[in-house]
Amino acid sequence: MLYREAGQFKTSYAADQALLPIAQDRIGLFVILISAFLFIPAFTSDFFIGAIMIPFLVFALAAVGLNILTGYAGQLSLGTGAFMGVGAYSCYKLATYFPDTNIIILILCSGVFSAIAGIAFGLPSLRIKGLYLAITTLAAQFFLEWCFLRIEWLYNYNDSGAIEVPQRKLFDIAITGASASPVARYLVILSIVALLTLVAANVLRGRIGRSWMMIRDMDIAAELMGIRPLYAKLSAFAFSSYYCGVAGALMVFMWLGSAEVEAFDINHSFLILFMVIIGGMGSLTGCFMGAAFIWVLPVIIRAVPSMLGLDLIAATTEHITNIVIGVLIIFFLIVEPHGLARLWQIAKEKLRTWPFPYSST
Amino acid sequence: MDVLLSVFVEPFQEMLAFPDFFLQVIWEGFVAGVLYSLIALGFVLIYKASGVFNFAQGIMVVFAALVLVSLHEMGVPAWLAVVLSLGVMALLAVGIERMVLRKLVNQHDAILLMATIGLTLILKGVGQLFFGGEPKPMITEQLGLPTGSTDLEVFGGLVILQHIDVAATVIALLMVIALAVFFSKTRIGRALRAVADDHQAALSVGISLNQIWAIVWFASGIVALVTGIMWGARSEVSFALEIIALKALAVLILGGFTSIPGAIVGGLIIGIGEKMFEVYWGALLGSGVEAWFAYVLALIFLLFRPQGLFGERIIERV
Amino acid sequence: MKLKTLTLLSAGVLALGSWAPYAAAQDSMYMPSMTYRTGPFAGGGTPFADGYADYFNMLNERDGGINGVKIDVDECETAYNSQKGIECYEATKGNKPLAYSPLSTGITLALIPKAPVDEIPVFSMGYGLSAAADGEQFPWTFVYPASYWSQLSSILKYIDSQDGIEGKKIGFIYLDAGYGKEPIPLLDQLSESMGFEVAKFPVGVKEMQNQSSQWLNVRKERPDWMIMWGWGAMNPTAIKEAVKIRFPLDKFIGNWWAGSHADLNAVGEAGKGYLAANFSGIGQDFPAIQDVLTHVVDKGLSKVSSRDDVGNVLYNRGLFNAVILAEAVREAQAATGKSVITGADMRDGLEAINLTEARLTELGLPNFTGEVTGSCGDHEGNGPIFIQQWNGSDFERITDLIAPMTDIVRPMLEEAAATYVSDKPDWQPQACG
Amino acid sequence: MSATALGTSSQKSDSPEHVDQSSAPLHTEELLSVSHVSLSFGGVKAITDISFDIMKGEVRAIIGPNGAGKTSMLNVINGFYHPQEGVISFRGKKRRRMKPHQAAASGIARTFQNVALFKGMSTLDNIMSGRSLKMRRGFFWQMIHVGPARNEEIRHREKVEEIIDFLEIAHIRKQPVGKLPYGLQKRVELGRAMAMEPDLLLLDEPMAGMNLEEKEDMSRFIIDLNTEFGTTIALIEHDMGVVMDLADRVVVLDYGKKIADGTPEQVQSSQEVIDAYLGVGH
Repeated sequence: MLYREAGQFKTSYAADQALLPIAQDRIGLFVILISAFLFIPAFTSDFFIGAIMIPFLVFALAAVGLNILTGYAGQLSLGTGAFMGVGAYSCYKLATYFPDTNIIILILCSGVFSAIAGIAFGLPSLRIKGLYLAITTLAAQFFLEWCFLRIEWLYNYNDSGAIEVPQRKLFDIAITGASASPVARYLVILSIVALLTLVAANVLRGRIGRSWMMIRDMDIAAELMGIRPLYAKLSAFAFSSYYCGVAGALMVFMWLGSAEVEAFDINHSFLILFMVIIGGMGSLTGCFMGAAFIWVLPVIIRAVPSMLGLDLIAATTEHITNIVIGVLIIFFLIVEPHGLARLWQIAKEKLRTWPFPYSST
Repeated sequence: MDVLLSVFVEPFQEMLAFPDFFLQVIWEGFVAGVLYSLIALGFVLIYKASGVFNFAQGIMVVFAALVLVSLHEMGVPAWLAVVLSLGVMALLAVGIERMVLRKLVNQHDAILLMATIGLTLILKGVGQLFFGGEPKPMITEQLGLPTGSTDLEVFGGLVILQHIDVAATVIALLMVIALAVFFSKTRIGRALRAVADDHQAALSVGISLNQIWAIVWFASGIVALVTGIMWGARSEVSFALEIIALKALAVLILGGFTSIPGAIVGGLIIGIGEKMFEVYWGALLGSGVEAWFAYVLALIFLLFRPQGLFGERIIERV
Repeated sequence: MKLKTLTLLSAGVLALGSWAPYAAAQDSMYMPSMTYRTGPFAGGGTPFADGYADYFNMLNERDGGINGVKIDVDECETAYNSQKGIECYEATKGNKPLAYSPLSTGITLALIPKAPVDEIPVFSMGYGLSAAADGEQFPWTFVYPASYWSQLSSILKYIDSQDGIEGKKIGFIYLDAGYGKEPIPLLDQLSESMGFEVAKFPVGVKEMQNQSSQWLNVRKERPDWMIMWGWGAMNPTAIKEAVKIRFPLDKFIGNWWAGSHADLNAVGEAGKGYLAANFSGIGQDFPAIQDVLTHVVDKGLSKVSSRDDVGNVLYNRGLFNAVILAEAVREAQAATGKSVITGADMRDGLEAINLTEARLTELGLPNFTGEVTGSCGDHEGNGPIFIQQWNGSDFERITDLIAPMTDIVRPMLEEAAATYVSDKPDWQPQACG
Repeated sequence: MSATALGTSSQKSDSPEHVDQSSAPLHTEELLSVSHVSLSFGGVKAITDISFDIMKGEVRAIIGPNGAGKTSMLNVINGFYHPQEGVISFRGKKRRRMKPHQAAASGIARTFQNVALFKGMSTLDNIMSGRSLKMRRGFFWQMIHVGPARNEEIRHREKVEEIIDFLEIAHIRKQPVGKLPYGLQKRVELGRAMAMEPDLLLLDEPMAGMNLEEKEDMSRFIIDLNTEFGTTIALIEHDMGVVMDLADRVVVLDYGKKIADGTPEQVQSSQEVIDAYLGVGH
């Protein structure tokens, strides 16, 4: 009964076009943001912040990136991991060359490099579509991985071939490096992710976002409406890769602290893809739901047997996680291709008409 | 200038100077190519009949071989293990048709692709859960496959032919012939082709689409088992194979998604091409170029001939 | 309704947030075990993890723990993936772990900077960063009983002892990851000072099972000896390929991670003659391992798939890892007088390691390995190895202990340690007396 | 299409949507001319040496039996196909090769035989998408979405709402188009084309598959669009009654060739057209 839009009349198109036209949704978002910024840092454990919230946010951002490309612009990509890698290695190089520049600025800049890489590997999308394109993104994945391994300049000629995050401070509080506290890192990531998500939501509801969806739904018609496929597809690749790049930089600098090539391998690309599928293609909320789901699921699968007093081998939970995610992917593709986000929406629709199930609009 | 020399002159000089070694490189590439072709073949079978881009073909190869080896480990005689593994692949085919394909009829091809990615995860999880994640040796001798090698003396040097590689080539050839006969001479085979050409037409003459799908998935399960045995015999059965199997996707770009000759020629081009590139040019780039050669070749190829070597030209209609 | 959902949601978050995944009992100590029982490296990860867990469980079963405190071994699956390893670390570091043994150079490298901050020592037994042998620069990292560099120098010494190394061509085939690349600086250095030529053959993680290109290149280069820094599925494939190109196997030496039963069982008779370095004893003929069999394996408390797996190279290696950790716990308990110790106490205990032959015999492991004696400055111990050879069905030890070229290696290690630290302004070394 | 459709046309001339031909303004200014255009696909000729013109402000119909090359002709006009021979000039500018988006930019809009809406988007967004070319604000403004970008969005929204009112589809404004009934989808597609404010609107069988009532509505929209907004319209339609009522001039294609061109009355009486529809001579 509380979730009703009755009585909320829009008096201007501006109000009708707002991101969240329904008041309850606005309140809900506000509550979520307040708890994310104040409640979680104040009341939860380091384990929760460091091992659950931080990875969740990083993956959610990467999922936003992939969803822009796959869910909104309709270009399937299997190279997300590599584009994240471009962001991470660029950020590492930038941090080497500009040790005094604020690390947050560097992280935001590093996305530009992966955007460039995205454009380069997006070029074939002009001539080829769908599954074929997926294979060119595989080319990007393997070629870039090889670059991360072979071009020693990228990791400053370290013998180990790994990039290690230096310590950097913001207002005299360490936010990267081993001594940065989880809460500090969490707050930085949360701010960046919240900001970039807002930007994505804005772009997606405007002219450019619409042009991507036009290309996705019917590229020929889009072209006949005056959309230049070149521009639309490449801008989607660039924008999406920017997000992936920033997510990659955040992953290494704010979460892992160091990384080798394997951190950006194909399995990683798939992981993000699963988040997008399960969360819901073409939905920003879905990115967060998918990331939360895929990230928390193994934690739960690990925890449940031990709560029940069963002793499962670590590897077994890994296998079970694989199976569960696989089954869920197929389940969602069959039952609800728009994933958790659509289920949530349906639930909200139900709420709207509750307790009169047949009075729907 | 030096760079130009080392790219355009020296590799060829080397090929001429050591022709026996050059032949060995070609042969190694050829055998690897045969195995890529086999994976691509299983893929083409499915794509032709059901329009599904089966990402799980690679893991099916691992899974089939793993079932076979594990059964033998449990004490099942080799021949019975082969029969039982085929049974498992048949069950798998029926299961996939019932639980996945039937529910996803007429969906967008990207959705079907993603469903097979889900399938990959399931097979990987199930395979590791039941048979363990560690690599296992293939039961080469128990299956009556040859081991050992023969030396060919050519150009005053040696070309070493592994018997298992020769056997793999012969078996692959036999399998292609068998498939060709199956498609052109048997009733089911003709039905399969009808389905590939036109689903509606096939339905109207009373062919059950569901049966056909289960049959092609089973057929590609057989191909997967054979591939798994061959590959396993060359190294061992392990999940690491899954990544290498992805190269079959590049093969498909070269050969076209629906062409069996394309899969074979594409596989050989990639197999031989990457070996030569790695051995003669790899050092210039710091080696390891095999990891991406296939995909980059496919990408370049796509830009010039998107329909593949044997595919039909695509004309778009409004 | 919406608000109720939100309240529920927040309550859920709160519950999750305050939930610690592991409840530490008072009478036990937490010992994380980073394992990989899945993926292409599971062949090596599985026996190692079994040996590691079984030894601690044997102490728990036989002695009721170490000085009355049980050791709680908790496995976390890394799949030999650095990122997953860090995830494991982050997820478990709150449980007051005594030490981490990542069994992966990549994970070790990632944990080295974290160790001093979280005050949990990293024990990378015979892997990881060679430079960590310098205890002054790396107070929190240990590489007993030898670093990769020491090992490589011993292997080269062995080659030199066979038919002289000067003027020879040594092929180095390695896993193209942090692990495989680690010894290259020393190899380059020694090739100059010892006068041999080096040819390198990297094997990508994804190409492990498809090494024919590398071995074609080996055939092209015609090295006199081959040294392998391999792991997982790479090893059997490499040995098979070597057989294919007729490379003499008795001139092919694997490092101590490239010479296990898991690798050679897959090759079988064809692998006869293959050499490998090792530092831990082979077989079940040690009292301590007999105790493991009676107290753990026969009671069904072990994860080994068959009783015969106990005693193979990697099982014993994992067991030896646990032996050193247990010994460090004892040292720490003795030094502090506490029965439940912390990570920082454990660090001191690891530095105080003194595994003499007499002590090894006391522990039920006579002649199992060389003596391991640590100190504040020396975090690698003495570091001798022996060479073993595959006879077609089992490994046989064929040499005495070969000491590393400490005089050459140690200064290089110290230099590398200084380089590592140089670009880290906040790094905290320790001063040793 | 059958000859009966031709025969029934005169009976329908008093239907409500009928507009008196004589009252239409005289169209003299040439908007588009097609001269000697030929198009073939790998040896198969789709269009052979066709020439005709479209005058500003008129409703021009293109008719012909199935496979006559009508849709191909539209595809040539808006740049989707590139003819091997011939020249097209639009507003006096000659061209041979042109990309579809360039055609759109020069003022040619289009609907499709099989509805080509953006199925994942709402009615509102579909019609808004027609405004794409008219929106200018770049990436930066789009990202922050306040000030200029927002004002622009609102300005266009007002235009789109006018179209929504005109087409009487306000009630489905926020619904995803994929689930709408066919007739409404056709209407939304027309709205999307209208949103482009084109000089020339190409309608490919706008009434295919509609019932009589829907056809009447659609005819009304087309006439209003032509008379009120002054949009030049070229349409392909099989229903001869509709064609005869709506069109100022008709061009008839058969087997990729032009066989007649003129007012509906002239075309109707052409022996060649009657033969083509009755199948005489083939």
